[in-house]
Amino acid sequence: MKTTLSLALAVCTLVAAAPAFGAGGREAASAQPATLQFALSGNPNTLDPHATAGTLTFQVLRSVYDTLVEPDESGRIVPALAESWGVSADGLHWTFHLRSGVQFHNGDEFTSKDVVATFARLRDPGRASTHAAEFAAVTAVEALDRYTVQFSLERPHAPLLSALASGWSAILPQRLIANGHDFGGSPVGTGPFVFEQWMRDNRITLSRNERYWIEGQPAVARVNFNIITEVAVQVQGLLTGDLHIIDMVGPTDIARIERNPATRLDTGLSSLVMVMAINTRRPPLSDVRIRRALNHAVDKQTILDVAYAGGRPIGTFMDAGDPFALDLAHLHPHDPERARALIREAGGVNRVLDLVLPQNFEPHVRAGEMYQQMLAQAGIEAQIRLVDWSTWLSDVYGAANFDLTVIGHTGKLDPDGRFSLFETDRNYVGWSHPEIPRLLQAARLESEFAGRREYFAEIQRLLAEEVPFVFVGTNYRFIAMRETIHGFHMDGKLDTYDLRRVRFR
Amino acid sequence: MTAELVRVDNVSKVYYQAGLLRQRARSMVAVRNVSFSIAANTVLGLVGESGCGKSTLARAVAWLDPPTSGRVVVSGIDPGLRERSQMALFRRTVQIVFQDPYSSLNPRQCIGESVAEGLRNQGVPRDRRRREVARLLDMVGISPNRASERPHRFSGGQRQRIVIARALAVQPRFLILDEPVSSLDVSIQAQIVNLLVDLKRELSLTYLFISHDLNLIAYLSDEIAVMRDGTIIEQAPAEQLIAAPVHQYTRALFADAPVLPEPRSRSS
Amino acid sequence: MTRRTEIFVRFFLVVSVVYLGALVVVAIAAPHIAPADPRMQNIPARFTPPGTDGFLLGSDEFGRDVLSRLLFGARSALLVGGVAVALALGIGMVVGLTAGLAGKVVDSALMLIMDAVLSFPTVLLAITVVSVFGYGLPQVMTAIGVIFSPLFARIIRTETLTLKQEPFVLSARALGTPLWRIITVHLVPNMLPKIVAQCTVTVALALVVEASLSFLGVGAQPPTPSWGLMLRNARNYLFDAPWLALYPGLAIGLTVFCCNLLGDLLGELLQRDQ
Amino acid sequence: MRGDERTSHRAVIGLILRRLGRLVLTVMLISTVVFLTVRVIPGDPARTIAGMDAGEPAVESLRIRLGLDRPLWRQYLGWLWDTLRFDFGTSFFSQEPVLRLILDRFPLTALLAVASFLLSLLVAIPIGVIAAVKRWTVWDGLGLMFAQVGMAIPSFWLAILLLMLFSVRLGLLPLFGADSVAHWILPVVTLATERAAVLVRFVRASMVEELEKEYVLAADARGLPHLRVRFSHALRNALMPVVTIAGIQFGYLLGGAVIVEQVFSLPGLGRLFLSAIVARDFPLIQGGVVFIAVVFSLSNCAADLVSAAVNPRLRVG
Repeated sequence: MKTTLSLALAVCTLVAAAPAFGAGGREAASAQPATLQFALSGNPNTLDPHATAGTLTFQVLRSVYDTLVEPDESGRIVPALAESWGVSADGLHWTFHLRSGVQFHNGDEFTSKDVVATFARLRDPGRASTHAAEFAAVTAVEALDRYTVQFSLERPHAPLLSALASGWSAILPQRLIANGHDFGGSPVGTGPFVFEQWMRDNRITLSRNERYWIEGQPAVARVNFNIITEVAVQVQGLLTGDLHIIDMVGPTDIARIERNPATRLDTGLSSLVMVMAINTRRPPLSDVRIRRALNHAVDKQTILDVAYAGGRPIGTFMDAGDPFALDLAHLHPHDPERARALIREAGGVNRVLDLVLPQNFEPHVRAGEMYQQMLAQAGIEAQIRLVDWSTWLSDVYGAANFDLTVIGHTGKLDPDGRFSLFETDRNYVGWSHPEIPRLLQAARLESEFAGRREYFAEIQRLLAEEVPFVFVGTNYRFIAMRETIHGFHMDGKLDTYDLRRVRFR
Repeated sequence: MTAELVRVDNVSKVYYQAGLLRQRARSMVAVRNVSFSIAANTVLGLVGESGCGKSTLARAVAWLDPPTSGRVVVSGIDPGLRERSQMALFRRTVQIVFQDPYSSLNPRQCIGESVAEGLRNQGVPRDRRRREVARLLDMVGISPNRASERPHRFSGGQRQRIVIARALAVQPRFLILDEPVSSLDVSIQAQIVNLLVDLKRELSLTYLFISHDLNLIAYLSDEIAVMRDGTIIEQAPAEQLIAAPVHQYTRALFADAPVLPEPRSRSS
Repeated sequence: MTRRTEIFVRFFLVVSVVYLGALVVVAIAAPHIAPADPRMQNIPARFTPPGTDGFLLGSDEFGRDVLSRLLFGARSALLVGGVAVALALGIGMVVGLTAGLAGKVVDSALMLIMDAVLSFPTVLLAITVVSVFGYGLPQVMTAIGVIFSPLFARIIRTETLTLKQEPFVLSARALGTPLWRIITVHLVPNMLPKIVAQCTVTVALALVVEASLSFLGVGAQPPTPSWGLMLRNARNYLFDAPWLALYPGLAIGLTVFCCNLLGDLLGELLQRDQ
Repeated sequence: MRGDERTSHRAVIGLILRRLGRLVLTVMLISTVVFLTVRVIPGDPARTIAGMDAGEPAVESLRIRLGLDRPLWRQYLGWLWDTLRFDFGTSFFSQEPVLRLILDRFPLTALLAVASFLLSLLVAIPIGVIAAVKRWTVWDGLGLMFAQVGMAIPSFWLAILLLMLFSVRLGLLPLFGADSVAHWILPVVTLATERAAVLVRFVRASMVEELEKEYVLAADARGLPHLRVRFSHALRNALMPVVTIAGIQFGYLLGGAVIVEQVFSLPGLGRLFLSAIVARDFPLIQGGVVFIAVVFSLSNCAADLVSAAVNPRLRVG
């Protein structure tokens, strides 16, 4: 008993004293470390860009591979391995002029045959790449000469350029593709860093590509992607100086990082659309009045602040920072009174709703707990059911076995990627609108920004009025780093990190 | 002599030590081709060193550990036929008393319950059961007032009396007594033996009396069988066997008596 | 054993019985003694430190009262412990008695299955089972019950094998006592001390496994007040709200401590009685 | 003498063969059950790999590539045939051979288990022995109290506390990673605490039993030096049962490692297996199950052999 008591006391003092440290911590040994210590929030499944849809894979591969084109800091598509490109007048032929003198990490020179081989691999039905569908409109990829490649399409397809800028369009060396090289375990590209070692569930090590095609880049000699799944460990690692950049920051850690003179918080809007999805097939949720009531019942800003560490509310299916986004949040303000009135008008919700939460995303689980309470205040009873990610994907997203579920839809370089979900009602919320296929088709054929914007705005209005979701908001994306780090950039839409210009100062 | 009550025919008991996966089954013959018969109202004494298969034979005859081969017929009842009615009848006819009075009674049952067990199995109503228990306890010299006490309150000799009362409750005709007194003090032994003799006379019982104590066997038995290594090597009327043992082993056994060292082991 | 140690044993016996008794009372009376609704969120009052604004043990990330959640958590804990052990005992009883009474082949087959269950780390097995049947306390209870049943099956089998050779069981058979009565009157009552001791120890084990599963996020469903779940959530706020990790940790520790202690002391006392 | 040796050799070989036979049956049983259950779990690996954005045709072609379109019995027979040839297939997700993935992680988990087992023995034997020798004294009370407290602290809680104290507060030990001895200290201590607590009770009980045996009492009566009797004779005999449970302990450590690996970010088998379950990586789950069951059974078997070697009485049986 005595032992327990003293132990309890020790625990108390230890825990109570905890907030005191962190401020000082240990400073990294030298002022100019050779290795960038980056915290990755999980272990990638594979490093083969054609074998997965996992963000973690592309967060690493962004530094190992290049794409023909890439998004710049503002999200505009700019040249990368392709120096320039052009589209035929009918929109059916895209010609890319490749950069010369670029070398793969294994010494091979980068030419048009690598591009042809890469897209042949990506589109190979036997490989079943998860992103092959984005190139469904492509009929052929041909090398016109050593440094020219032509993509032929069966119909004009404006989103092609965005697809080519995405991580899964990384260019692999033809010779190794022919050899059947294990890209999943040891990637070889033209990117700024050379893959060295992957100790699974522990870390991935990259070293500087001395022959990178941008002069003077990258700046750091090595990058360690340390795989750390616990938020608390990432934050403490940053505060002690063991980590230089971390990508997980909990709601309560923000103040501590901002207070600390040695650390800095890089805040920006993410490209996520946080929603509570509504299964519109199931009564009474098929009634738009009930769906509007749900939107009124939810206090979006509080959810964003408490569950997602802050963000900007949205009113339709588009992230708040997107150039195509329409601000429609005012359509459904937080108003429990109105929610109750609408429910009464629609005849009430006379059953317990099945609120499914993906167990491995703690922010969504937190949000779900809050939704439950907010719905209760509007007179709707919901029962929480936690499922793991695989079950969520197949049972909820695939088989639509849910009433309500909480999820964030990831960013797309082009709005087409977002709205094509509603082309038919065979999506998980079971909703579409007869106008949508027409609007989407028109937008695909249109290449001017202003014109596309009109079509997309129309779609956004339809979504905002019919509310197949409770549109919540776009959360802030926090990257915390040591004060000494400069030149870090994040591709917001792709959720990947550009480490080429990172320097210690 | 009177009619034969118990008939044991070619009884053998083999133990297999076979596991699910063991290639060769190892077998151990504990009792080999034993035959004997016991006339009604007589005592057959079975004598032998520890480990010779006496207790195994006792359990086989009582059909608790049925024999691997051979037949047992008591009063015309053959439990080997596996007929329900025959079995029930057999259980009423044959009873067994073990050596260790301490483990012969369920420590969590009061002795009245223990004695009444056989009656309960026969569906005797409660009040008649109680009267019967009182009578049985009285018969073996235990005060019926103590029927509600647990076994740990009784001495070894008292417990063995209770065990005997329990066995007699179903009014058996044949009692197997497997070393019933060998774990008791000498003075108590005599009391129990006398009780057994009295009961045999009063209730016209037949005994298979197993012991390693030659004096006791000689005192009680009408006929004596000598067992060694699982077989009966010699069987004869008591006086004849004591006076003129045929077998070498029997001679040695009786020559060494009464110093037959036998540890108190329950297994043989 | 001296008088002093006798007092020592009795003292701890009383302590653990009193604690566990209090726990049962708390679990039953939770709605009446809890100062607040354990699920009621109060966002403006998030992370209130212990002892302020009417939050005796502070408030959590949604401003819920930690004390109330702790008191209601006793319900989940006892429910998990009780149901899991009852299930384990039930399965173990059937399997153990069957294995002990039936022949060698049945015995070997049953024990093979039990060994197969035992030959897998508890937590991993529990996670697999829970993945099949879905997350939540009922599933966790079932999983734990099934996984711990070999512990009981083995004890009961061994006891059965010993007891069925005891003269009092043999003579009961000679008296023609039916099997069900032999089991209920002669076998089970005589293995009770060992079973009881195993029960309390298993309650403790079940609590730890439930807490571990909830900690890994596959156990209790929010907003169920469960100690393991409270700990899981607390690990995100270790530096800002350490009390969130402290109290549920202590609650689990103390309960497990008392269950184990009770099991040990009961085992000791019952052994001495024999 | 020679004959004796030969029979004892034969007995040992027989024991090994019996254990191996049992092992094969156990593993077959477990893996068959697991094979069926993972396919019953709601959750489709093809969907999980494809992610939210993939359309149904993409998922379907993935399913074909992974062989999930075949009827269940054909999948089962194929898997059985492969397993019998020690081919555990390739992971659905990383497309690497399952065996390589497992063997990559196993050394770490094994080292963790062995180190914490040794540490727990190192702590538990002295405490258990002292508690037994000084039975019903303050020392005994302290020893038992250690055992109770050790078992009562949930290991993940202890892990977090240790991490906060030594890595964050005092900065003595690293916060993450698995490259040096320093990374190992906290996980090993965490795992060892719980096991040591269990072992203390075991050692104490076994030692108490031994001390009450006649030879110790006789030696005491003959006036042999107190301590020598206790330590040379009783201890050796008392530790015999400890060896027999060593195998089981090792198995528990493998299981306990899941949580510790999670908290300390260690790249071990437990985490691999956990993520395989969550992701529905069927080949990896099945391979992992077979592997863990085999390791567990082998360590049990090894423990049996060791105790048979130490204790000649067991050999014959």
